Amino acid sequence: MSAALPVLILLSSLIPAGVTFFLAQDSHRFRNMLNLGGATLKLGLIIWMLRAVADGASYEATLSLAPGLVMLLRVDALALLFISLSATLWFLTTIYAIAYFGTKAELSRFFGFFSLCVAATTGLALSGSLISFFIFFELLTLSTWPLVAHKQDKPSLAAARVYLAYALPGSAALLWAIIWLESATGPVLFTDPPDLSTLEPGALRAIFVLFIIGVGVKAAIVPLHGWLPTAMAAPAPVSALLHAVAVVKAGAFGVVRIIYDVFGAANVVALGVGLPLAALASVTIIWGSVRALQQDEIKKRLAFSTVSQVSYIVLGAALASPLAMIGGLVHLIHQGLMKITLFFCAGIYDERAGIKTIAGLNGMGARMPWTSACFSIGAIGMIGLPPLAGFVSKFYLGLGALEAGAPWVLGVLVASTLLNAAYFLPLLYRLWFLPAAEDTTGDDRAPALIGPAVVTALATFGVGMLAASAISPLGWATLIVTREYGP
Amino acid sequence: MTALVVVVTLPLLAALAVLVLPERARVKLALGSVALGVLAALMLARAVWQDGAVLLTLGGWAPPLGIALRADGLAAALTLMSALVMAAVALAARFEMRTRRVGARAAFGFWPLMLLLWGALNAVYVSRDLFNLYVGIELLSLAAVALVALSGTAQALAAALRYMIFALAGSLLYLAGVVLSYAAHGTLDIGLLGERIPAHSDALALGLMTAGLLAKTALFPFHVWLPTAHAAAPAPASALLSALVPKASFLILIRLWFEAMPDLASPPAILMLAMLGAVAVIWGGILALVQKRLKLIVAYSTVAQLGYLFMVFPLAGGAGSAQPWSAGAWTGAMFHALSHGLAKAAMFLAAGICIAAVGSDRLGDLRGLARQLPMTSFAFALAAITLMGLPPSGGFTAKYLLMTSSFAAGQWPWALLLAGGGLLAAAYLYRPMAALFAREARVTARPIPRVWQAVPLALAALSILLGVLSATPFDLLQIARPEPAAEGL
Amino acid sequence: MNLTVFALTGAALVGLGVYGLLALPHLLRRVIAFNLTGSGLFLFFGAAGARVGVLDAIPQALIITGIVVALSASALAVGLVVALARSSGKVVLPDEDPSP
Amino acid sequence: MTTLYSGSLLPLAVLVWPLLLGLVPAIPRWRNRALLALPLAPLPALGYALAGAPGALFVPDLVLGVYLAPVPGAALFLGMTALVWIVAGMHAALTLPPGPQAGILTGFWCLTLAGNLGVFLAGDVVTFYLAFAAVSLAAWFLVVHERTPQALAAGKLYITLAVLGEAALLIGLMIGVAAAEDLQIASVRDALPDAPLGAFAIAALVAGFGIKAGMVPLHLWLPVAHPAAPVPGSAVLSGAIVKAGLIGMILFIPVASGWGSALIMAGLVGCFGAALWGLTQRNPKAVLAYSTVSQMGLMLALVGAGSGNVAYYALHHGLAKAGLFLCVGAVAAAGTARARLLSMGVAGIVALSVAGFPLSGGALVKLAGKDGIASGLALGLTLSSISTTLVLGWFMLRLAQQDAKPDHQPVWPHLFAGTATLGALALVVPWALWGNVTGFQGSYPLWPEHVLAALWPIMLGLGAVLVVRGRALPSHPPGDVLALLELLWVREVQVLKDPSRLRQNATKGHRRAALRFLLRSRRADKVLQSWPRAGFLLTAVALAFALLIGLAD
Repeated sequence: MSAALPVLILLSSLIPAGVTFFLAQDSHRFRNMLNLGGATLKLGLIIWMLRAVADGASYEATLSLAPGLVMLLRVDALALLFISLSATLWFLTTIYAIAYFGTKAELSRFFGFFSLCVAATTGLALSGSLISFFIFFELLTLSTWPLVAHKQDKPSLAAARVYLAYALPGSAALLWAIIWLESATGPVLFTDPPDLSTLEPGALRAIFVLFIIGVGVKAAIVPLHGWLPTAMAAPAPVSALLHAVAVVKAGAFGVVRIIYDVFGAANVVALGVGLPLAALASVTIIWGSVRALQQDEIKKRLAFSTVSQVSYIVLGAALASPLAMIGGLVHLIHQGLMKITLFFCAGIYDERAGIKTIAGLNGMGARMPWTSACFSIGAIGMIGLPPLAGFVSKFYLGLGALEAGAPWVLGVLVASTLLNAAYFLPLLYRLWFLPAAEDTTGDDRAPALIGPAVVTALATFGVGMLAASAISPLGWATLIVTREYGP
Repeated sequence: MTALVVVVTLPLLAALAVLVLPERARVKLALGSVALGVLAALMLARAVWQDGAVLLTLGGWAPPLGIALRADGLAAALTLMSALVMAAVALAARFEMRTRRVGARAAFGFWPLMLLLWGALNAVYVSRDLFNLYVGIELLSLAAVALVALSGTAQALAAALRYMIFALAGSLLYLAGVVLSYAAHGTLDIGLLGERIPAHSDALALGLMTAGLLAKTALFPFHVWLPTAHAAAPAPASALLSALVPKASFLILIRLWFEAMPDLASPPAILMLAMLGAVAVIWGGILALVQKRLKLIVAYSTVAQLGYLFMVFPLAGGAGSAQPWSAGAWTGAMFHALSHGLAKAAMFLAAGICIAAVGSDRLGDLRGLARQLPMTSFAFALAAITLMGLPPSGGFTAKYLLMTSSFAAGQWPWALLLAGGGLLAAAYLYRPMAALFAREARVTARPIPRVWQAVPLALAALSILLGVLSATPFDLLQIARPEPAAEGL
Repeated sequence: MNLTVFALTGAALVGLGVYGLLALPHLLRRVIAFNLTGSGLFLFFGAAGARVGVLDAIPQALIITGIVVALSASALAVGLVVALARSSGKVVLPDEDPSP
Repeated sequence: MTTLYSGSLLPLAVLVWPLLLGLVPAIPRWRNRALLALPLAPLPALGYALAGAPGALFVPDLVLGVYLAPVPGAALFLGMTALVWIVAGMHAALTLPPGPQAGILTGFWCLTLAGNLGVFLAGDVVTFYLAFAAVSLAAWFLVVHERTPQALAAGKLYITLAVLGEAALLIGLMIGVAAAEDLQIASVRDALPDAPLGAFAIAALVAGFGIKAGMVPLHLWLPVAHPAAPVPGSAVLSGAIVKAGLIGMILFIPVASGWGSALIMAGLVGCFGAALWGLTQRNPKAVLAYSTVSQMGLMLALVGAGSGNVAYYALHHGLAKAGLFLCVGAVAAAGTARARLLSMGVAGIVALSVAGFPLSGGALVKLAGKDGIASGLALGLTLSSISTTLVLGWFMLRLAQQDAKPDHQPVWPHLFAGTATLGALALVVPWALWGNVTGFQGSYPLWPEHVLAALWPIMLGLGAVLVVRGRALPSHPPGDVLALLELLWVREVQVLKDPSRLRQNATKGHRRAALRFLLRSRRADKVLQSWPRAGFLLTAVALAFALLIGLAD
């Protein structure tokens, strides 16, 4: 059983992916049932495992491809944190996507890659060795590409091309780093940190840099973030998934794994690479926000906001202090919830009222109250106002920064807060305070579209409101840090 | 042992037999023999897997007097890969090489040439004698040249002749080397040459043979015949030409540098081989990037991919052969030969389907074809994944092994090359993919039978599967591996 | 002594052949140059086989095989040259054609 | 299983009740009459305050562990806040038009109220910050409620400063928490002076609270927001909401260090400067806003001096100032000359109380304030009566000039009743609490020297009012230093929004070069194709290999 569970979790999205590809375009019912069924099954499995892992259990499955190529799937607390997010949001996004696309063409292809993308994310989370991490990392790259290109119009194809142009060199760097490291230490399993003493500090630093470049592309660390805003050409459910769960989170998750399970926080500090990474993350946080300020399209603004927000996670990991790590890990979840809410809403504005630009939002608060309320919650959460999710992450990050002796990070956090306010509050202002233009139409009487957004908005509120309880993401992140990386 | 005999003789006999049969029977016989050949190759692999290298001395006469055939793990693996590719090519050719499609001469000529090429390939794989190898590779070249010329157009004939000149020049150089080494040692058996007393002429002999084989392997800068030949040849022939033909001459290089004369592998010579390979990777990639025709892109991709194979020399050859990492490097290169064979054949067969569907392989004409040919396009995409070396494909395993070794050997520039080459591959394969998967479908494609479409898909899937299940082929390749490298990881 | 003559003749033939192969654009001449080189090599081969004074059967067998192979190669090459001449009216490769 | 909570649920009820009422407009059927909920929302708080603010509560699972414990003087603060909000709520329910905007206002009114009450109940830093953010940011909706361009502009300024304040607070609180390794407010305050970066943290806190409390020079929003907000909004802003900043100062700033003096300095500058600048205003609400800044300056000075009677002073000021703002509404609604006169009269009495007219509530709180502080500052307190009298006198003059709002005439009696009640409470409540709060005997304020000390500054002030009356005073738009800042800000924004054409062109150039290189590579490959060259190359490679192999031997 303990070997079957990780595999089963992986299969719960892999099988729907495989089957969906071969479905006829118009077998909507079966396809929807299949995808929702897989998502439900996965959620169930995860809830079941959450309890067991909290009690100290762990599950493993191994497959050796060739000497040195060990595929290890393993459920530990950190993996579970990430999978819980991806499973929950996959479920919601599937509902949303079904409603969003209705009966448009090429849906089998879309949902096939969609599930594949989730399977890759799941595999990534479950990876217990560097090689399996890399393999799923690549699978993710490849399965995301068709999703970005889904509309097959010029901007989409260009976006997909840009995406690959960033992702593949990133993968090359990652592979390089992995192989360089493993050629000295042997296969690296996350359960068993490698002995780094055989490598020169200089070489280790170079490897670390390569690792960060590799995962940094996905995490959209400046200056590797260029693909993310262009990828906005993708349909809304894809953007939602991309920004909240799949790609950028995979990168951020990778940073956490690399710092804590490959190098070890102490080594990162000793090598003197943690601080530069934290600085880079800070630059990203600020730069992403500044760029967001300059965007007139809603989705672009949100995209740059993602660039900024995801680096909170990187920052938390790079500071290498327990509290900062809690902050980073919890932001993995919190940012996901908030950002997916925002993207759901952006998609609804576009789909139901044809609104793409910020100017179009004028007065939509009255016409589309549910959407606008959810959007506002997401935005306020992003700014980091209590008691919403973003505040909790920020608070822990700040305390962690002080703990790590890097008080300048506070300045970054505050600047980010202000910038977030500067680019989100005008949106709320337009939504609620300005009168609507004469010719605007649209309403949000579409329960299947609104439902997921409401759920994630409530979750954004809930995870902040109940942050101190043991079952909250914060509780879980604390458990991870105290149990697995504690002194 | 029987399997070994069957593998070598069956194609040759079948090649003779198809000459006298009418078209339908011809195709049936060819397909039947291919099926049998796959079976034989499987049995050979099984025999090697179970009992180690299979040795056959013809007529019971041991070398140097007699001729010995020996199938080690590498030969068995290549035989099996070739048989699979042959099977796929034959299946595709059943649709493609029909009289009403390509004319009577091509439809007639393809089958015996294909079988002849196959026989020559298998002979090269299992031969242990430099002269036998000469004959084998010469036959291979002749069959390949004839395949290029099949269509009979002036362009095809010119391409075939260009290929012929390179091939013949290569043969002559190789022959000169063979003659020199016989003059020095009185034997041509690879095993015996390995135990020879070194002579002064050895350097010249190996140099001549190497240069000749490079010309046949289409390594930079002797790759120039390959793209023109591909442009002219029918797609199934291109598949053979790219996937299999260069592997034969490469295998001879391996036999020479690792088994017959490993002592001559001096660092500068090895470096030169590797540098040529490296330039090939980059040059082939760049040129693939600027092509407008699908087949030419794939052909230049072959030029690039062949360069990877030569990473084996600095990493596993010469002084490095006794090092722990050499096993990984050697196996990695062979893995690459296998996965590239499968993937490249799949790509050319897919290209053939595209040509059959729209009558052209210009990228502009292929736009939106994925809608009408989803399986083919998917096959192309899968094959592309292997060529880019992305996990979990066979190409990835190969690249991983090579990169690991290059780090272990402290020769990280090769790893950089491998990584960079993968990116280049992504860049040049992106364009055909983008065209295939474009939204607009201006072209109206002729319908293509599903069985035909399934063929490249199956091959491409195999190339991926090679990565997912790489443990078994890995172990197979270890069997009777050249000795110095045997104390591997 | 004889053997040196054979070997030298062989070497001379190879030299001539190589020159022809490289310098002459006419394809038929190249085919002949190829044959010349091959013959030179075989001559050298034979001489090498006989160097110890004892008759060595192996080179003879190999040379005969080689000649057969070379013959079939020549046949194919000539066939191709003829076909090319028929279809394009030229007996040189397109890129070496002085009069395009 | 841990316990869900420990302690008394009373403080939680005080906060939850307005939040629940805030959800009323979410129900479509009740939306139009949602304003009626406003006066009801603060009732539990009033009861709780009358009961003396008993009990504490700990809910471990909520947010980061919510700890509710009334702060020192909580009963006074809570009671004042509740009263102000009740009366202002009545005023709002009577005067504001129903509709969707009223629904939005109701929701955020209640949220603001809950935050306002929460800052007086918070026992831990996070809860305090949460409450502070609620009162600070939700009040945005009170400012912009009328959606006029003026209101929207004021709202922009308000929210900008509020967010800046939140950010500053966050820095200060995080440094404090990290030093204290505890979330309790008391431990954070104790840890702050010795914490690494402690001075920086305290400065950030002073700035953050200062923005809310209208501390000069961070008071910018007050004179801009008040004229723009609806009358009841202004009343709660000036009466109750600014006190959130005050309580923050009381709770967090360790005045024993040099910070106390800094607060006194800033407070006194505000006290006199703002009052004088108020004379440049035409809008009575703007004048009142400056008066608030002035009074808050006084209270900040008291905080800086470590006075124990700040809450008492704040109680009076809150009631009185809210009353004055409501008077503005009442005067506007007065249809008859008598009604107008009555309203003006109430305003005058309350204004005198604020100035500290003998035996009024204002005189009492000033008297209490002077207790236990340095004599210099006590003198300042006395002198402030002059400036207060002056500015409020000016206010009365401007009020008399104000236009009437005829559509509110029917509800004037209700408005007047509420306003008068609040004014009366301002006069009376300090008397009722005198003994309990100060510990002095009831006759202490009646001592002639105290009466006299209260009287002469007011007389002087009234004289000054007579002097300025009818003079052409310079008139400025509200917001003094703001104009300067605006100039700078506009330029910054323009710098941020530069589309970088230059770089695009550069990439195009690169692209062209790359393309040229690629095309050249195709020609180079053709060169390699020529057989004679390739043949020579082949020979050369053969010989090179031979040489390289041979060299090693």
